[in-house]
Parts: sequence; C-alpha cells; structure tokens
Amino acid sequence: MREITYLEAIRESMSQIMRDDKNVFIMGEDIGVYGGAFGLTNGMVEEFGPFRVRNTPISEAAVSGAAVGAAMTGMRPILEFQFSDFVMIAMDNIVNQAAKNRYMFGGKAKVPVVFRLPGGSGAGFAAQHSQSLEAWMTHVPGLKIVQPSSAYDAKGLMKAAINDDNPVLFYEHKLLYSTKGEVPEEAYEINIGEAAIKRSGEDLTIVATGIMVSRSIEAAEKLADENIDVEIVDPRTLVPLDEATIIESVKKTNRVLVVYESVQRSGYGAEIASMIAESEAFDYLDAQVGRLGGKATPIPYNPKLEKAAVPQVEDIIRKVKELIGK
Amino acid sequence: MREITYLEAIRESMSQIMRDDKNVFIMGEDIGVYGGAFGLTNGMVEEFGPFRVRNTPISEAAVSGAAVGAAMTGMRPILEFQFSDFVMIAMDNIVNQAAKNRYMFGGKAKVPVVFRLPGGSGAGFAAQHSQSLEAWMTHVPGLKIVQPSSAYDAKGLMKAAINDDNPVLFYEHKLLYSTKGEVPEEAYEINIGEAAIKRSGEDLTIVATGIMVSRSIEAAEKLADENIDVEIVDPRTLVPLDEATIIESVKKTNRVLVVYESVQRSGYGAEIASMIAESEAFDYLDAQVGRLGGKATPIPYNPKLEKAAVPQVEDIIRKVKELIGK
Amino acid sequence: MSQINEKEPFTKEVLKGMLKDMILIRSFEETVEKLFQEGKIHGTMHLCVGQEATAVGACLPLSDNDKITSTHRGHGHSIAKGTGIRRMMAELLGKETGYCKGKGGSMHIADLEVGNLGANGIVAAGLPLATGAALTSQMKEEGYVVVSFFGDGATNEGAFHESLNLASVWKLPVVFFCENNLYGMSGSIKEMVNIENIAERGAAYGIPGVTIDGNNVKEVAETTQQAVNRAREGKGPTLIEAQTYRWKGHSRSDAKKYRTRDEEKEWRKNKDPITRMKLELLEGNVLSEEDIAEIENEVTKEIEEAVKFAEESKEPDLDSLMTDIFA
Amino acid sequence: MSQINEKEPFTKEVLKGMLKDMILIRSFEETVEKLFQEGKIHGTMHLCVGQEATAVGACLPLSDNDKITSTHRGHGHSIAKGTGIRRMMAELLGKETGYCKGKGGSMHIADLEVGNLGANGIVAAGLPLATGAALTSQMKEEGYVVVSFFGDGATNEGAFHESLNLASVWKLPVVFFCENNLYGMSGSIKEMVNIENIAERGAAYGIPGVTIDGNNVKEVAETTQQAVNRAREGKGPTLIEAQTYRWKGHSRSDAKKYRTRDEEKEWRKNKDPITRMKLELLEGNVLSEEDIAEIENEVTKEIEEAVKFAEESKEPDLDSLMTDIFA
Ligand SMILES: Cc1ncc(C[n+]2csc(CCOP(=O)(O)OP(=O)(O)O)c2C)c(N)n1
Ligand SMILES: Cc1ncc(C[n+]2csc(CCOP(=O)(O)OP(=O)(O)O)c2C)c(N)n1
Ligand SMILES: [Mg+2]
Ligand SMILES: [Mg+2]
Repeated sequence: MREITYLEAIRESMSQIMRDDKNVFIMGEDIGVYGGAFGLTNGMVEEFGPFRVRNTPISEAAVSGAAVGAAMTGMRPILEFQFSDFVMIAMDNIVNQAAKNRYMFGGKAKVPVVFRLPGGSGAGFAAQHSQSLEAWMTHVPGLKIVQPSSAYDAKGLMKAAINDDNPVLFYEHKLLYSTKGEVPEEAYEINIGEAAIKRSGEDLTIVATGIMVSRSIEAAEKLADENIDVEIVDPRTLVPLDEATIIESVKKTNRVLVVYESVQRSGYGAEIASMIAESEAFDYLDAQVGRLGGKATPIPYNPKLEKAAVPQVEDIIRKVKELIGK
Repeated sequence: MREITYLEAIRESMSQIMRDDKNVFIMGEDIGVYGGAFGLTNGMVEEFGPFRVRNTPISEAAVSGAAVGAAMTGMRPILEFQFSDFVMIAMDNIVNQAAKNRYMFGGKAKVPVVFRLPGGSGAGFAAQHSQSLEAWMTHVPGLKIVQPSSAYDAKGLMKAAINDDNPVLFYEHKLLYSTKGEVPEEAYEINIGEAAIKRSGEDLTIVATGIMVSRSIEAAEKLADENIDVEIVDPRTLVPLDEATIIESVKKTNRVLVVYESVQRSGYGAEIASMIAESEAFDYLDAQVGRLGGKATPIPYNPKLEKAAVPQVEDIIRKVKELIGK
Repeated sequence: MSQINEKEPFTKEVLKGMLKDMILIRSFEETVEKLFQEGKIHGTMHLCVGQEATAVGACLPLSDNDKITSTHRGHGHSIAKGTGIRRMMAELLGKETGYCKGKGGSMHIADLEVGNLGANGIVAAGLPLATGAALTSQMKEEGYVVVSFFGDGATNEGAFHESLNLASVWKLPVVFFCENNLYGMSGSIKEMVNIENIAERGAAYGIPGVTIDGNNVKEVAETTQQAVNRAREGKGPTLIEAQTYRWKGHSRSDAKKYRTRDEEKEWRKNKDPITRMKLELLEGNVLSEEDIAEIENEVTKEIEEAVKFAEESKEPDLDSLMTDIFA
Repeated sequence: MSQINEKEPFTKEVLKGMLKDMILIRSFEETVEKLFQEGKIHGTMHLCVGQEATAVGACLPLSDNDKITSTHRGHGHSIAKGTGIRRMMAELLGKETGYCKGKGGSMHIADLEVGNLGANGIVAAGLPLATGAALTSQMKEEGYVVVSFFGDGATNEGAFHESLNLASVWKLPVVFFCENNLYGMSGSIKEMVNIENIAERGAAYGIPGVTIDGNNVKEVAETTQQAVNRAREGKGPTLIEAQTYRWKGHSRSDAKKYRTRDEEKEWRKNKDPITRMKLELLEGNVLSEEDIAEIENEVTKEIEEAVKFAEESKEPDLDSLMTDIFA
C-alpha cells in the first residue's frame, strides 16, 4: 500500500470530507498560503478557497468561541491551533462552553467542532511550545479526546472526529508529522473508543499513548532480543477509553507499564494506571502498576536536556526490566 | 480555643501578613467595599485602603498577568478569583508564565504570587461555577497546589503560601467557608508538603482532599459503629505531596480509598491512586486501590442532581464496605 | 416578542406588545425574587429590573430566525426573544419541564427554537459564540442576524476585543449590544474604564459605535433596527451602548455599598422605562388606563400560571444526571 | 544601550552608540541565521533584521532601572536594553553560559539585571507582565518605567485590550510599543484589522496613541522619550505604533508567499533604518566613512568573540534538568 506521512494523512482526511460536506471548514492562524505553522494545510486554501480555509487574526479566545458558536448553529468547524500550548487562551470556550452547552441546555445544542492541537516536545521549541496537556481535557466531561500515534490512525480518527456531533480534541505530535505509514487512499473511519493492540506479547503490557507508541515498539523489539515479550496497547482515544482491551491485556500478561510523554504527575497515564489498579485486573498483577511519564519540569531548550525530560526508548527498556525483575 | 470560620481564617491570615509586609497586597474583582463574591475580604479595604486591596476590572487575563509581573519585580500579590472556574481566562499567565519563567530564565526570576481559587459544587451555581479543577494545576511543574480542608489548615497554609517564593494556587471551597474550627489568634505556618492524619484507624486508609475530608470523617464515624476503623489522611497540599505519610498509612491498613470531589477521571485522586499502586505499598494491599471521585458530568443545577454528581457520606461508606468486603 | 414592520414600526399593537413584554419581565423578576426569598429557588439569580427596555427594544427588530446570546442577567432577554415564562420558571425551580430539564438554572436558560442561544455564566463569553453564529449565517447564507447582549463590565474582557475585531474584519451579521448599567458587580464604570462612553470602543475596530438611552424602548428598537439592517446588508457589526440601571443588587446578597441611595432613587423615580412608556402611551392617547390595567392583569395571570406550572412540575429523575452530556 | 540626556539628546556619542547598536543587532541576527543554517542552532528563531531602529530607539530613553518586556522576536530588544551578546549567543547554542543556562533559548532570553524581563513565546503575553512590573514601580515608588514591545498581530489578542485598559485606569508607568511590521506570521495587518493605524486603538482606553516611522531611529527615540516622561510623571500609559518591516521570513521556514518581492525590495532599498542613519550622519558630518568602518569592525570583532565564547562554552549538565524549577 501507498505510504504517506502522518501530516499528509490528516490533511487528506480533512480534504476528503470537505469535498463532500460543505458545512465542514477550517479556521486557524496562517493556514492559508502559509500552510500553517507545520505546513499541514499546504494547498488547502488553493483547493477550497479562503472562505472555507479561513486565516484568522491572532485571537484564540474569539476564534475558538466562534468555532463553538458556528458548531451550535449548523457548521462543523475544524480549528487549528499552531501549538497546543496556545489552548491556554481558549480554555473558556472549550471547557466552559463547548463541553457544557449541551448539558446545561438540557440536551438542546450539539457542538460538532474539532480542535486540532499539535503537542509534544523534541523539536527544540522550549517550555511554551512543547507541552503535552491532553490530560487536562480528559478531565472535562463533554469532550472527546483523540491522540493518534500513526498516519493510519490519524486519517481514520480525523474522519471520526469530524463526523462526531460532539467537541473533539485532536492531539497531534510535531515529531510524528514526518513519520510515514501505509494509508489507504479512500476515506475510512476508526471508531472513537477503540484501542489497538500494536504488538502482541505475553510478558508485560505496555499501554502507550501518542509518540510513546513508536518508542515502545522500538523498546519491545530490543527487549525481544532478551526474550522479553511485550504487548503494546495504544488506546488511540483517551475519552472514551477502551478499558476492556487494556484490562484484558493486563489479565493476560500480569504486568503493566503505562508510558506517556506528558509530565508524569497527573498525566493521563495516572488515570490509566489507577483505572487498572481499581479494576478486576488488580488480582492478576504480579508487580506494581508501572508508570513512566515525563519529568516534573518545564521542557528545556537544550536538546540533551529536552530528551532527558521525557521517556526515551532506553528508559522504557529499563522500566520494563525493573517490573519484570530482570 | 476560639472558633472562627474557614473564611475568617483566610482573611485573618492575609490581614496579619499584610500588616507586617508592605509588599503583600491583594487584587480581585469586587474585593473592595463589596467584600468579594463570598464576603471574604469584608473590611479589608477599610483597613488597608484601595491601593493594597485593589478592585480590578473584569479582565482576568491582564490582572493575572499583572500579578505575575508584579511578583517578578518585588511584590507579593494575592489574586482572588471570584470562582475558580474563571481561571480559564488566566491560564496562560499561570501556566505559561508564572510556572515557567524561573526555569526558562535559568533560575533568574522568582514569582511569589498566590492565586486564590474558590472551587467546588454544592451551592446551586451550576456547571460554570462549580468545578474542581485543581488536578490541572498539579500537572504543571513550577506550581505549588494547596487545598485546605479546615479553618485551622486554611490559616496556616495561607501564611505558608504567601511566604513561599513560588506561585501557589490556593484552592478554597465554597461550602467550607462557613464551617468553623479552632484557630489560634497569632499567625502560624503549616509547611507546604506536610499531610495530616485527621483520624487514625486500622482497617482502611482514606486519602481525602478538600471538602471530602469532613465527609470522610463523618463516614468514618458511622463506620466505627459497624466496627470498621478508618484512618484518614488529608494531604493538605497536592504539590508537593507528602507521599511518605500516605504510603506508611496504606502499609499499616492494607487497604486504601482515595476520595475527591473533582471528576474522577483524571482528577488528582488518579495521581494519588497510581502513586500508591506503583509504590512499595502495592505489596501490602489486600484489595484494589479504591477511588471515589465525581461523576463524569458537568455539575447540574437541580440540587438533588448536584449532590448525586459528587461523593456524599453514604457513597464513601458504601465504597469502604466494598473494599473491606463487608 | 413582537414583530416589527419597518415602514410603520410602532403600531398600537406593537407598542402594546412592547409594554406588555416589559411589564412581564419586571413581574417575572419580582416573582423570582420572592420565590428565592421563600427558598423555592436556590443558587443565585441576577435580576434585570429597571433594564426591561433594552431587552424588549433590542429584540423587537428580530424574527425567530435571528438569534441572541445572553448573559448571567438574562431573563429579560429570553422573554423578549420569545422564550416562554412557564418553562423558564420551571427551570429556575430546577424542574424537569424547564428549558434545561433543571440542569441549567438561571444562568443557562436557552431556547434554540426561537434563536435564544443561551444565557452564560461567564462574563463576555456570549460575544465569541455570537460571532460564530453570525459566521454560520454568512457561510450558509441564512440571512439571520445575531444580537449579542453583554454588560459594561464585560467590555474589559479580552473576548470583547477579539470578537469585535473578528466580526469586523469578516463583516459578520452581528450586533454587539452593551447594556451599560453603570456597574459590574460593584465596580463603577467610571473606575473601570477611562473613557466617557463604551461606544467609543467601536472605533478601535472600524465599526460604528452609538450611545443611546437604554430606558427609552423606542430609541433602543430604532437603533437596533438600523444595526440589524446594516448587518443584514453585509456591512458588518455595530456596537450599541444602551445606558440603563439595575434596580436590584447584583445578585442575591448585595448591600449596595458601592452606590448611593440617591442615585438609585433618581433612576427609579425619574427614569423607569416602564413608567416612561406608560406615560408616553397615555399622553399620546395610544392606550388608556384600562388598556394598561388589562395588560397588567394578563401579566399577573400568566405569571401565576407559570409559577403554578413550575411548582407542579416534577423534579428530574436521578437518572438524568448522566444524560445529555454527549449528542 | 546608550543613555540619553534630554537637553541634548543626540550628541555625537549617542548617535554613534545608536548606529553601533543597530549594526550590532543586524550582524547578530545574520550570524544567528548562518549558525542556524549550519545546524549549530536548533529549534527556531525569529529575526528582527530591518527592525533595528525600533529596538534601539525605544530603549534609548531608558536607564538600567527601567524595564522592558519583549517578544518571540526579541534579540534586538535585548541588545538595545544592554543584554550582552556573548551570553545571548551562548543561550542560542544551548550552552550553560547562556543567560538561561541553555534552558530557555531564543524565545526566553531574559536579563533581569538590566531590566530585561524576558522574551516571550506567547504572543501578547508580555503586556500583562509589563503592566504588573509597572504596578510594582507605582506601589513601591521606584520611579522606573516599563516599555512593552509587541507586534501588530499581538494587538488582536485579548491580553492587549485588557492590559491597556488596566494600565490606563491605574495610571501605570508603562509604554506600549507596537512594532507594526505589517504582518503577523503571514497575516497582513490589512486583513486582520479594519482600521488605518493601530495607534487608533489607544482612544478606546483614553490613552494617547501615536503612529511613527519605525525606521527612523531618532523619531522612535523622541517619541518614546515623551511617552516615558508621561509615564514617569504619573500620567499613565501611551500606545506607540512604529511602522517597520521584517526583512526575513517569520521564522526558519517561510516561503513568504503572502507578500511580494517588490514590497520587500522597496523596504530594503529605500527604508533600511541603518542605511538611512548612516547617510544622515555622513551628510550631517557627524561621522565619517572611517568612523563607520571602525564601528563595523568593532561589531565584527564582538560578534566573532561572542560566537567563539558560545561555541567554546560547555553544555549544561544533565543534572541541571531538574534545577531552577522552584525558588
Ligand atoms: C469571566 C468572569 N469573571 C467574573 C465573573 C463574575 N461576575 C459575574 S457578573 C459580574 C459583573 C458583570 O458586570 P456587567 O458585565 O456590567 O453585567 P451586569 O451584571 O451589570 O449586568 C461578574 C464580575 C464571571 N461570571 N465571569
Ligand atoms: C498566543 C499565541 N498565538 C500564536 C502564536 C504563534 N505565533 C508566533 S509569532 C506569531 C505572529 C506574531 O505577529 P506579530 O505580533 O505581528 O509579531 P511579529 O512576528 O510580526 O514580530 C504567531 C501567530 C503564539 N506564539 N502565541
Ligand atoms: Mg453592568
Ligand atoms: Mg508583525
């Protein structure tokens, strides 16, 4: 099958839907001829015109609120943030408005909006451009949270996100943009709420999110050389979470490590780990519920420090061995 | 000893410090003659004048940023939010500026600012005025998070918060404001990072935060009638967290329930629970790590629904029995 | 909500409807206050007594297709836009028959069917939503206009600034309607901005700004009509500042230390929008004392009916806690 | 950072210092670009080539006690405020000797000792910080003034609006200095606001707004001096809009499709602030060709030295990852 990048997969998915559904449009800063901060929307304004690929002023509060207002009245906006860190300025619209309107109104509004949020560290952009704050959003009832780790997943989940009648936060990763994978040309949807077993194994389950999926796979391959057989579950969507798949896997392997990039403390891995610790899987556990997240530090600029701030392949290997007692 | 309310304790603590330290001042909406949304600052503008008890425009972004800027240059501001929900508009200043400036500048700035955040449900204010979002802040390196559950703790922690050279988020609870407790008249400080055992017991440890401390104590008293002896640990400060006290307690009782008001999913209780599940206490556990948090719903207006959205005394009792197997 | 005919905007029918709506709003608010004091309504509420003319005047030029966004002080806007008082009252009592099934309460009443996109507990949060609703109108060529209500205090929020700019550069069909009642909660507009009139802020976005007497319902209607026309013609937004006064405290507990009793008296005695309209209609022989009495009777009956409906309605089931979260 | 004497602001010494600073900034930026292309600097950078006069002119009236807040495009501001290029260069190379010990990089260079409160990666985030720093000056009666730099694009953020209003009602000693280089990243100011000049926005807050030629360093200095005086006298903030142009792309990768090569040429050829100043000084016989050559030589040496210092400095220890988080 044809290979394209994660970035191209997202663009293709949006474009395919926009060809079919006139109500879908995209807003964002510099998404026109500039192509957005990462070039993701390159070519889209040329195809769809500036009315549907709308360059906005640098006004995250108004624009995010306008996306919600447009969604409440019949459009299906996609809003691109240049960096997920800028969501700070749009929190009210996402959390107090988009997430709650339907409930507060007794089931009357629907808010089909997708917020696209490029997150993560590793590109040398320092503390204000490198955060992984998806856990915040998972804490807010009324939002769905998606975090694709491959080009294939990105394309299918984007379709699901746009077609969902609820606000969806779509977390992308800067370092994944250029990674390639096999992606069908035709449009397809991946159900929100369905995990994928990215590698099957017997000795330990890694639940990994976002960019940690590929790092975990790399770690698993190295561990296989030492006869440690790791299973890797990628939730793909954080809310709703496919708890059953995770629990089944842990019951099978009896050991679990949750790997995530965000600051370990209060990251979404804490939710996954505690979900496991309070589930029926608890009785199957032969070791503590392992967690490996980012250090409790702002992301530094220096590349060596930056790498040290979040889990790398070797860290995963070390942690797996610890849990297995090797 | 004299009894005063939680609200009075906070006011008294701030006032005592303001008498001594000219650099401490308070800003907020309607904190002057109006006394703030909950009357907490009543009388303060009369004592300290409008220059040090500053009524601000409804401009949370500028005011929170100004608090950070003032802190960076030698003042020690306290900023009152009327409801913790409005922090949404100030996120950038708290998370991207206050929390990170020192680190980004290589250790050069200090940011001694206290953000006072009245949170929690139970007062009939509905979805946009009743959230418990302290978990978000615990995820952000560079911030300290305090959540007093009694008048005594509130007074001592406020002094510690103001004297701390770092940004401190001080989570208050609307329903606690009117609760009374013994509070010394003289100023005193409670160390940030020190948990308190609010009840000692043998059968199960409850780790409870904020308003769930008093509900857990009530539950424990009822459970005592059934010969279930519960120990209650109140972390009092979420970051830094007194992990040792929690782990010791769990090692003693072999059972644990984490009780918190915020939405259970990704609340701070998830961090506490997973901290326990990955600690040495794991081997001492005779049952799953129990969690009891709020339901995954925006807070509804109707009082019965509102109560049902967050843990009540009976819910705690039920959960404890479940974990004990009774 | 009366409908307006631009050629002959103020027919007797229309004027009667306007007066009735204003009386209905005031009566609704006074009833809510009473029920609150009796403990039948809990939580909090923000009453718009004294500000009836802004709501009624601004909604007059609107049809059911047109939309509004409202505020924490939203009962008047809702009524003026055609949201029924029975289900509003039921909502305030937290009943299942309320517009929000008892889940929203005073600060979240919404009625999408008549274009009421909802009250809002967050100051200035309605402006971006209105801007987005206007974007829908533009993109789908639906021809409707959105009126966004907000207070003087809200004009110091960043969302105000960003929304006016966005709506201006995109020429969106939205009317930004500021009810300047001189205070935020307690903050006097004089201390919170350094300009004479809020309307001056329109210039910063290249949009017209106009200051009017918000207690003159006809002036409010005429000014809004012009702004609505401008919006419908694709010329973009207008900022209207209607000066008015809230008679009651900000919310349930307010000692009103931040203003004088004299100031209050002045507004109540000499600038009451309802008294003024009554006088004008009587003097102009449009309505008689009997007509007015009849209106007042009707209102009393409707309110009684609404309270009865609300009180007799049932509480929501506990099951409903977890519904309506996702579509 | 030259110091200014108001009676005789533009002595030969001062003018020479100004020219040198501008040349130093440009040379610094060109060197950074080269190092970036060579892979010695990673991440991203935003260069201010073409905008040297705003930084130098605006900082001229400031003493070390006065403060600035800067932006993502902050190298020029830092240099003009007296932050040394050795440690700046070391920071860009991520070295331990950098102003931020390699933890901050281009977007977070700060040097509190000379009143540089830091660059900022968040558009418009410097304005509230500056407002707060000015509040300290007012409350502690420290007498200093804060100049807050930001771009045209930043003026559409809520933080701009709220800060100008807050500083105005509190009469804070702050100067809001907008470097209008006609574009945000790609968004043309013409499409992003609906007014002629950004300075018009001052009126919305009751503060003076003035539009100036940002490539005329003397005009920038004089205008800022007036605003600084006003601030020091307790009269509150001023909004200055200095029109200028960024020669380079927004950041490392920018095909500049959003503007024409002709427009670029016009600014480079006819409005270069450095060429203009050189010509003026030569024509006025203030400096000779030799003087200028000497300045350029000095600059070249200083830059070489800075690069050497930076390259020879060591990387931060891995241990430093977890330090400097808390005070
Ligand atoms: C973002 C935010 N900040 C503060 C509040 C608390 N609050 C509710 S109403 C109000 C005053 C609003 O003043 P104004 O906009 O003039 O409206 P009015 O109450 O006068 O109708 C305040 C401060 C809020 N709800 N939201
Ligand atoms: C809140 C926020 N939104 C968006 C960005 C991404 N961004 C960085 S610089 C920039 C353009 C800024 O334009 P302007 O203020 O005119 O400054 P200039 O780059 O022209 O100096 C944008 C959109 C950001 N850093 N912060
Ligand atoms: Mg008001
Ligand atoms: Mg610019």
